[in-house]
Formats: sequence, C-alpha cells, structure tokens
Amino acid sequence: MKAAVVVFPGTNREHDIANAIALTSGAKPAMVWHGDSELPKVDLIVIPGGFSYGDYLRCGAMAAHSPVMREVKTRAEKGVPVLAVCNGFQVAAEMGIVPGTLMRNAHLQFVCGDVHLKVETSQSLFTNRYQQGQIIRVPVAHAEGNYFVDNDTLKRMEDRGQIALRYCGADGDLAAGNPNGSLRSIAGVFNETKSVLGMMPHPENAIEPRFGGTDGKALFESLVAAIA
Amino acid sequence: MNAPEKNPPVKLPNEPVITPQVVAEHGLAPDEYQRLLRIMGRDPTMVELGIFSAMWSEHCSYKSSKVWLKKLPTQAPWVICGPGENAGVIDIGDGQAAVFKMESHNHPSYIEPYQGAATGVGGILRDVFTMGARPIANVNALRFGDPSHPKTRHLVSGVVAGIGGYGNCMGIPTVAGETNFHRAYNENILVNAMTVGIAPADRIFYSAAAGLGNPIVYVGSKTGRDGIHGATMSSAEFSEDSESKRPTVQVGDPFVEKLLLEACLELMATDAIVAIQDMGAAGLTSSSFEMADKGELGVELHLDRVPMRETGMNPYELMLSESQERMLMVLKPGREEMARKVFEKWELDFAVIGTLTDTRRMVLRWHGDVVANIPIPPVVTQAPMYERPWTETRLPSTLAIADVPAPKDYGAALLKMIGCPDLASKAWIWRQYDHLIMGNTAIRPGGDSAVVRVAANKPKALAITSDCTPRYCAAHPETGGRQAVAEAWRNLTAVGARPLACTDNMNFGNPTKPEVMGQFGGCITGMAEACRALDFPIVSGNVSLYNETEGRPIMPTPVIGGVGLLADVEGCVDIALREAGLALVLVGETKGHLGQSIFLREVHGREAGAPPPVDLTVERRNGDFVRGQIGAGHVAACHDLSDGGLLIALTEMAMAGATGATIEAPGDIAPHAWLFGEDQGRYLLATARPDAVIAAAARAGVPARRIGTSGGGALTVEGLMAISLSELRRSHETWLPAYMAGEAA
Amino acid sequence: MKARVHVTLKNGVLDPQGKAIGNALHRLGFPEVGDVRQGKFIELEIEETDQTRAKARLDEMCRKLLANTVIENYRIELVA
Amino acid sequence: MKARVHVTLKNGVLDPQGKAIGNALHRLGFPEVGDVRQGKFIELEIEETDQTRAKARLDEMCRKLLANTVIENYRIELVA
Ligand SMILES: Nc1ncnc2c1ncn2[C@@H]1O[C@H](COP(=O)(O)OP(=O)(O)O)[C@@H](O)[C@H]1O
Ligand SMILES: [Mg+2]
Repeated sequence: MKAAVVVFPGTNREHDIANAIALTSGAKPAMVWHGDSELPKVDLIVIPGGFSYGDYLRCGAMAAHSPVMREVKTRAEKGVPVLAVCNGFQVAAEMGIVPGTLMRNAHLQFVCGDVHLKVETSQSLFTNRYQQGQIIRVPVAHAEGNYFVDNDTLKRMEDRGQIALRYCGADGDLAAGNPNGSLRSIAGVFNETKSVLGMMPHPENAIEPRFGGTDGKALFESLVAAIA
Repeated sequence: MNAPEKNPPVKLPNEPVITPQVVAEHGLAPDEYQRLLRIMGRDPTMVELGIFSAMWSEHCSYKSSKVWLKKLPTQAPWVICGPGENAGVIDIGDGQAAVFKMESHNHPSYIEPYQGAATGVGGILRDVFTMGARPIANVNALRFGDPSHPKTRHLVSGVVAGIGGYGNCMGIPTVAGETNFHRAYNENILVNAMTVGIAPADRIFYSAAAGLGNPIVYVGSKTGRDGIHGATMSSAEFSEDSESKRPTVQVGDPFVEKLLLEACLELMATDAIVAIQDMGAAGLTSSSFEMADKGELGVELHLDRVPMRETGMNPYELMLSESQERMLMVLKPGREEMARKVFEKWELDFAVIGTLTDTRRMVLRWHGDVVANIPIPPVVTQAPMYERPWTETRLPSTLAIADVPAPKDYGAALLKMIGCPDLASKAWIWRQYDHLIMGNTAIRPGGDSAVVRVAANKPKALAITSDCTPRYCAAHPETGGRQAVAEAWRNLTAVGARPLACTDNMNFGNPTKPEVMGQFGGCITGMAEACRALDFPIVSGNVSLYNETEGRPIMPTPVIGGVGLLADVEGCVDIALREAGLALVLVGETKGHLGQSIFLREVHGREAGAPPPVDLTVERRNGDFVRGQIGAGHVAACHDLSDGGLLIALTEMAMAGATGATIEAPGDIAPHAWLFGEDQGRYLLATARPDAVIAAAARAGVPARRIGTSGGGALTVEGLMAISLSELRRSHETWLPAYMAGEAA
Repeated sequence: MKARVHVTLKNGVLDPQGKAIGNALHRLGFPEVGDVRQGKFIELEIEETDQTRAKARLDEMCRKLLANTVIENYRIELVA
Repeated sequence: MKARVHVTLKNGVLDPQGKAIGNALHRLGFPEVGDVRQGKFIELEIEETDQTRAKARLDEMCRKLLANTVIENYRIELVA
C-alpha cells in the first residue's frame, strides 16, 4: 500500500500516523508538503491531525485551500481513498469531501483521553477488520470535534450507512461517552461512496499495547487488506 | 574610561531627561545607578538606561540569588551542560542527550492567566529547542490561591486553557505536573512550566557568539510593543496598581512557534549556525548581551532592520520588547541566503541585523546614528550582586502522635482527604492537555512520574516528574528543600527509572526581607544536600522572587523537575492495582509523623509541627532497593508515599486499577499515625512474589513488611473501615470539575 | 479602504459557544439574558478605491475563506 | 431587547488570527489586503425594556465575561 501524508504548517500528528501506516503496511508513506502541487500517485491519501494554520479563523479552513488540496479533491472524486483524522477531518469537511462540519466542543474545552467507539459497519475499506457493532477504545484530542450536519443530510447519511463510528460508553451505550456534544454521537463519517473517512479520534495513537492499546490497529490493517 | 568615546550616542527625538524618578521607574536603586555611571563614564541615554535596567533586573542578573545558587551541585559524569545555558543537557546514552529546564511565568499569569501561562510554555519550549533539541514532553507545576478566593476559579480556568492552548498546538504532549491550592497564593499564583527535549549528544547548540564579522540574524515573529518592561515587571513586587500595568501583557502565537521550531531544527541540521539564543525576558537586550559576553566579542546592531509589527517603534522599545516567538542567531559567513530560504519556507521573518565585532561593546544604530554604546563585560561582571541579610526559620518542635486525635470515622476522614483540593483528581486539568500526541506516552498523568519513550520503535524512555511540598518548606525550609528533591527522586524511582538530574524553579517572596532570604538559603541548603546524596545534580533552573501581595510572602516553593532513564520502557511500572491476590508490601520505616500532614490540615484544620525529617541515606537505600525489585520484575505496581501517607497511596492505587484491597494495621503504632503519617523514604509495592521481595529487603537492610492483599471492590482496613471504590472515586473525581463548574468551594 | 465583515451562524445551526456564554451569564447573575449567538468580526484594510470592486472582492474573500457558507452567513460593510 | 457586542483586541496587542487570515488571503490571490484584525461579535436577547439599565447590565457582562479587558476593548449596541 502506497500512502501519502499531506503536511501543512501547523500539522503535528503526521509522524504518529506515518508510523502507524509503516508499522501495519511495512511501507513508509510519502510526506507531501502542502505547497507542492505534485501529489505522488498513491493508493491512499492521509490528512493528519494537528493545528493547520493554528486553527485560526476556523479549523481546517485555510488548509482546505492549500495548493495540494485541489489535487486531493480531484483524486478523492476519482475514488482514491482518503483517511482524514482530527484536523484532517476538519479540513475534509471544509473541502466538502465529507458531509457536515466540526464545531467547538460543547463544553468549549480541549479534550484528550480515551473514548469508546462503536464501529457501525465492517463494510468499508477502513473498517473491514472490525466486527460490525464492535466497541473499541482509542484516544481523542481536540477542541473542535462537535459534529454537526443538517437534518436532511443526516437522514440521508444514516439511510446510506455513511456513519462510520459513534462515541459510546464502555458497554456500547450510545447515550454515554460523547466527549464533545456531537450530533447523534457521531465520531466518524464516510462520503457517499465510502472512499473517504473523516474521523475525530486517533487510531494512530492506539497501535501498541504499552501506548494506549491496539484497538486502532485494525483500521490500518483494514486499509492494507483492502488496498494492497 | 576617560579617553573620549569613539562613538558617543545621539539622543532620540523627545528623549526624556533622566531624573532620579526615571531611574527609579526603571527599577534601579540609587547605588546601582551610580555603578552605571562609573561604567559608562557619562550620563546614559534612555536606550542605555533601559538596557541596564533590564540586564540588572532580578530576573536577568540573579542579583539576590546568585550567591546561594552556587551551592547547588551541578556536576555528574553524565552531565553535558549544567546551568548557565538556555537549558541543562545530560547524556542518556546511544549518542542522545536529554535537554530540559523549568521556568516561571507567575506574575504575567496572574494578570492575564491565558496569555501568561501560554507564553510561559512558549518560552520554555524555545529554551529547549534553541539548544538543538526536539521537545518531547511538557510539565506544569501550578499553585493557586484558596478555592474560595474570588479570583481562583478564573485563574485556574485561564491558566489551564493557556497551557493546553500552547502545548497542544505545538504538538508536544503535556504529561505531568502538580496542582496545589493554598491561601498563601491568593494574589500571587505560581505557573512553572518545564520542557524536556531530545538532541544528538554531539549536536548541542550554545549561545556563545564566535567569529569576528559574522552576521547576526533575527528570525521568527515581528517585534511589537509587547511586554515592554516585562522583565522589570516580573521583578517588582506586586502592588494595588499592578492592574494598571496590564497593557504590557504579551500574546503568544503557538502556530508561529511551531513553524519556528521546525525551521530552527531544519537549519540546525546544516552547518550554518554558530550560536543561537532565544529572545525571552528582556528580548533583544539580554539575548544579544548574552551571546556577545559569552563569546567575548562585541556586537553592532542596526535596529532599524529589526522586523517591526507596528509603526513608530523606537530603539528603546525594540531593545526591551518581549514579543514572543523570536530568536537571535550568529551564522557562518555566506550562509545567510540558505538560512533565509529555510525561514521563508516556513513563512517566518528573517533579517540580518548586525555583525560581531572585536570591541566588546554593544553598539546600537538607528538609521545610521549610534543610539547606544555600552561596554559589555562590566555590565555582566559588575552587575549588582547582593548577599542579602537573612534569618533562619527555626525547626518547629515535632508534633507527638498523642497530640493528634484519631478520627472518629476513618472512612469519613479518608473521603474528606481524597477529595480535598490538593489530593483531588487533576484529570479535569490534564484532559485539556494533549498528553498522548507522538504516541510515546507509556505512563500518563495520574501516577508518580510520566514515562515517555524517547522515540517511536525504540525501547528507551524517560521518566519525568515535578515535585515540591510548600507546607514543609514553610515550616522548615531546609527540610522542605531536601524533601522536594527526595520526592522527585522517589517519584522517578517508583516507575523503575534511574534518576539522572533535575531542574529547579525557586519561587519565593521579597528577598529584601531577611526571613524570605533565610527561606531561600534554607531550601537551597537542603536541596544541595539531597542532590549530592542522591547523585541527582541540578542542571538548569530559574528564580522567581517578589512573589507576594500586600506584604505577605508566598510559601517558599522550590519546585524540582526530575528526569530519569529507563533502558526499556517495557520495564516500567505504574501505580494501578489491576489484579486481585497481589501482596501489598510497605517499604521503609513508618513512625507516624503527623506534623504538617494533610491529615492534620484537612481533618483537624491545623497546619503545625515540624515537617517529616528526610534521612538521605535511608532515602537512597530504600529507593535503590525498590528500583532493583522493579528491574527484577518482582513488582506489579508501585507508588511512593507522600501527601496523605499510606492510606492515600493505597487508595490511589486501588482507584487507578479498579481493584480494592484489604490491609491490617500493626499493633505497635496508633492506626491513624500509621495510615496517615507522612514519613519519608517509603513505597507501597504490589507483588506476586512477596517472599522474594521481603527476603531481598532483609538482605539490603531495608524495612519491608506485608500489610495486606489486593482484591474486591472496596478498600478495607481490618477493624477500622471499609469503603467502596466507587464512593472513593466519587469524592476524588468530583471536586475539581464541580468547583470549576461554579459550585461553591 | 477599510472593510468590516460580520460572520454569523445561520439560523438553525447549533452554536456551542453562544450557548456556553448564555449559561455562564446566567451563572454570573444575569438571568435576563436569553438567546446568545457568537459570531466573528473581521476588519480588513484593502488597497482599493472603487467601492463596487472592493465589495466584489470582499464577497469573493468571504465565499472562499472567511465564511463557511454551509453554516455561516456574512455581511460586508465598507468604511471610508 | 436585542443587543450586539463587538469585542476587539486593543491596539498594539498581537493578533495571531488576524495575521494568519491576512497571509491566507494573500496566498489565495488577494494581494490588496493589508492589515487584518479579528474580533468577536456577540448577539444577545435580554429581557429588559429600559435602555439605560440594559446598557449598564451589558457593560457589566462585558467586564465580567464577554471581553478580556486586559487585552480587549468592547462596544455595546442596543437594537430595539
Ligand atoms: N497541572 C497538572 N498537569 C498535569 N498533570 C498533573 C497536574 N497536576 C497534577 N498532575 C498529575 O496528577 C498526579 C498526582 O499529582 P501529585 O499528587 O502531585 O503526585 P505526587 O504526589 O506523586 O507527586 C501526577 O501524575 C501529576 O503528574
Ligand atoms: Mg508520587
């Protein structure tokens, strides 16, 4: 699996996710600077976490307009898989390659710590190594992860199975464990064709037993299985 | 001095006349001004006066503390660079070095908690990456006033948001810290921030300028009027009108600092940099003096070339501005364009603003005219240095156990203690800090030390902690100083690490008061003894004086930031009691010392007696033993005993691992003294091999006895109390969130 | 020329900041406060003397960057 | 009654957001943009009919919560 990780000024989780990809796929991803207009031909594009442009104005807004993102959008429209995590999700939402938007956390604070997630489907490039309904534990770290989308779109997304992950309690209770006030506890969503996944939690920080557990690993293994 | 000066400065348009009042406003005492006149051989210009005032401020000159700081041990075979540079550097093997330091931002944080704390973090990060290190962990040691004080909640919320705001954006995990509340800090909170970084041991960057004619380069953000007089402000005692000094507050831009970090590290990978120094307190003034003085050279700067954020700025402002996210560098000749490209790629300002000369003078030009011309060495060597009078704090008499009644209800006492502001969970704080980024955090906040792997896919890790028990320091500074070092050392040991070195942040009151100076000296004496006895040198540090409001000094607070090494992160242990059936082994001797204890304060409302004595020989022996047992794989969980004593430690272990325990008090000591005494040098181990551990302890001459067993959903002290973990957790976890949500203190 | 841009959330879009401010004001003893909405206020200097052109350019800036038109409205004001 | 509050940074105080927005606009092809400053815009409903009293209460809200008077200025506007 050949992957490219797009790096903006202020991105800071690019090494974490590059590591996770290298560890699971055996190949180091290419790091692509936002100013480059060339995006190598790859099987997977990753938009990593961080504070691109300081999260100023609106998180993700400035990065969404980086030169390289035009090409990312074109490729995404052609079906190249895109994994957009945390700030990457915010960027992807700003670009419109996944529906919805990420608002300030309802409690207005940055939140870092483990959350539980319910995997809503195993029928995707990103989740085929999980069981549908599986409860996993991975960390979050964000101040703007409060997912919002209008009712009509939400209904369509739910009908089409575009909800990838929801926050829940350790026992899968969807009424618990929402760390940021997200609508319907949504933690991750697909685009219509399920080739793009935007998610707030950090699977890349849950790949080693000593360092937050291994529940995030299957996400990368799913990609390797589906792509390579 | 008598020969006519070669380049006498011109005055700026509308320059005020220097009156005694102007001198006083610059924080210079009359005799200090006389000293200035002797050095200059003439009246200074305003720019020059401003420079002297900054260089001779307490903050930059350490004039009250220097004589004492010399007593601290700073050497060990693994120390690469001790105090005096931007940060301390130690060898951690495999060609790697750990670079770390702690720094205070107390006064700015009281005035504007968010920005004050944020720029404190920004400053300490720069200190570390200036030396060529990539930061891998942040630590914060916080002291707030009484929760019932009207400002406390606002200060907590702003400081925590500011620390998180800066560190999170930078992408550096904030992994450890401490948070105390006490009325002594009501109007003078303490915000101490520490950063630990990793650098190649043979690629450390220093600040000494070298190379006559080499270009001096300014990089980073533009200079604005931020914090002008910041350095003098943080050295002046707060008064009622401190609020009017508000506009000097600096605003941080962590996004720019992240770019600056990446740009500096990128340039450091080349051979372009001769010397580098961040612009911290007293900005361009102290950075240029420091570089020139250390390199025994002179400096000529064209201040009109400094990138400016505002129109109409003058040389005085440029020299004293404390705008953040700026660095000064000396480059090798001919490397300017290459360096410029790097900084422009990262969208940062870059300007060649001067050259190194051999005059040993600081010559500042403004559109060609000389506006300041100061001989450099005397400003440094003849800086005021005071041996201030001091009085000793006498050791209070030891409080006998018999003078401290047992609680009527042990369960109620425990619930009260575990939920009191000092012992309540600080999760509300660290959940706002990204403590997981980089994927290397093996032990998260909430234990004794944080453990952070040095690099992904490598086994080596650092243990990091910060510690101080101000109430001990107030009762008896020497014991308190000893205890702070010992506790940091113990916290590193408790995760299995070998303590290597520490940094300190000396927070004290007004040094012209003999009792404050006595506290300072006492703490230093105790720290020095402990550092020596534990082979735990101090490699960097910071002094913050004048921490008082309306005449009352804060409690003496010498914070110790400790760093230890774990060859293999897999070998570390944390405090969590995760399994039933483990034996609980108490290591160290328990006499039941209740003076200055949390039990005494929270249950009986008294702050009295002598602090627990610290026997450094015993401390070391017990610690070495515990580390050995962890290394041998005999230990499933370990917690050192500190605030609140044995029962608090056990409660924390039980809550952390969601497993209860049952213990039995021995018959030869009053149970409340045994459970809540704060005797030093002790650890509580959970082990599946109690016999091996106890036998090894006997061989090492270390007191160790089995006191109980893990298991169940409650904490039970036979015959005295039984209380469910959920009830304990409720008390422990609700106080801070409820308080911050606006509930009464 | 100087311009002012107000960016506000569309009706029906949840405003966590506004809500939190409202709650905080109640706690602080301002029970008379009802709905609160928080928006952005951006002041820009632009080198342009023609009002119409300035307005058109600002409109473009808003659509491209300053506002997220999925959830936000914007209003442009030119000042001398 | 409805009120509008503008909160802006004091002169001379660094505005990282404004700076970043200015840079982004340049990159997006708006070279005519000079200085940019970002502030907050808060709209509140208040149950109060007396203008003077409303103004006084709003002033208190600003000082207590809405503005950080150490670095920010505020301006209150009452709308019918
Ligand atoms: N401000 C803070 N930031 C991060 N962690 C904190 C903070 N305050 C306390 N902690 C964490 O809470 C735990 C308990 O702190 P403390 O009681 O001071 O520990 P100890 O007694 O072992 O020194 C530690 O893991 C410490 O790192
Ligand atoms: Mg401890």
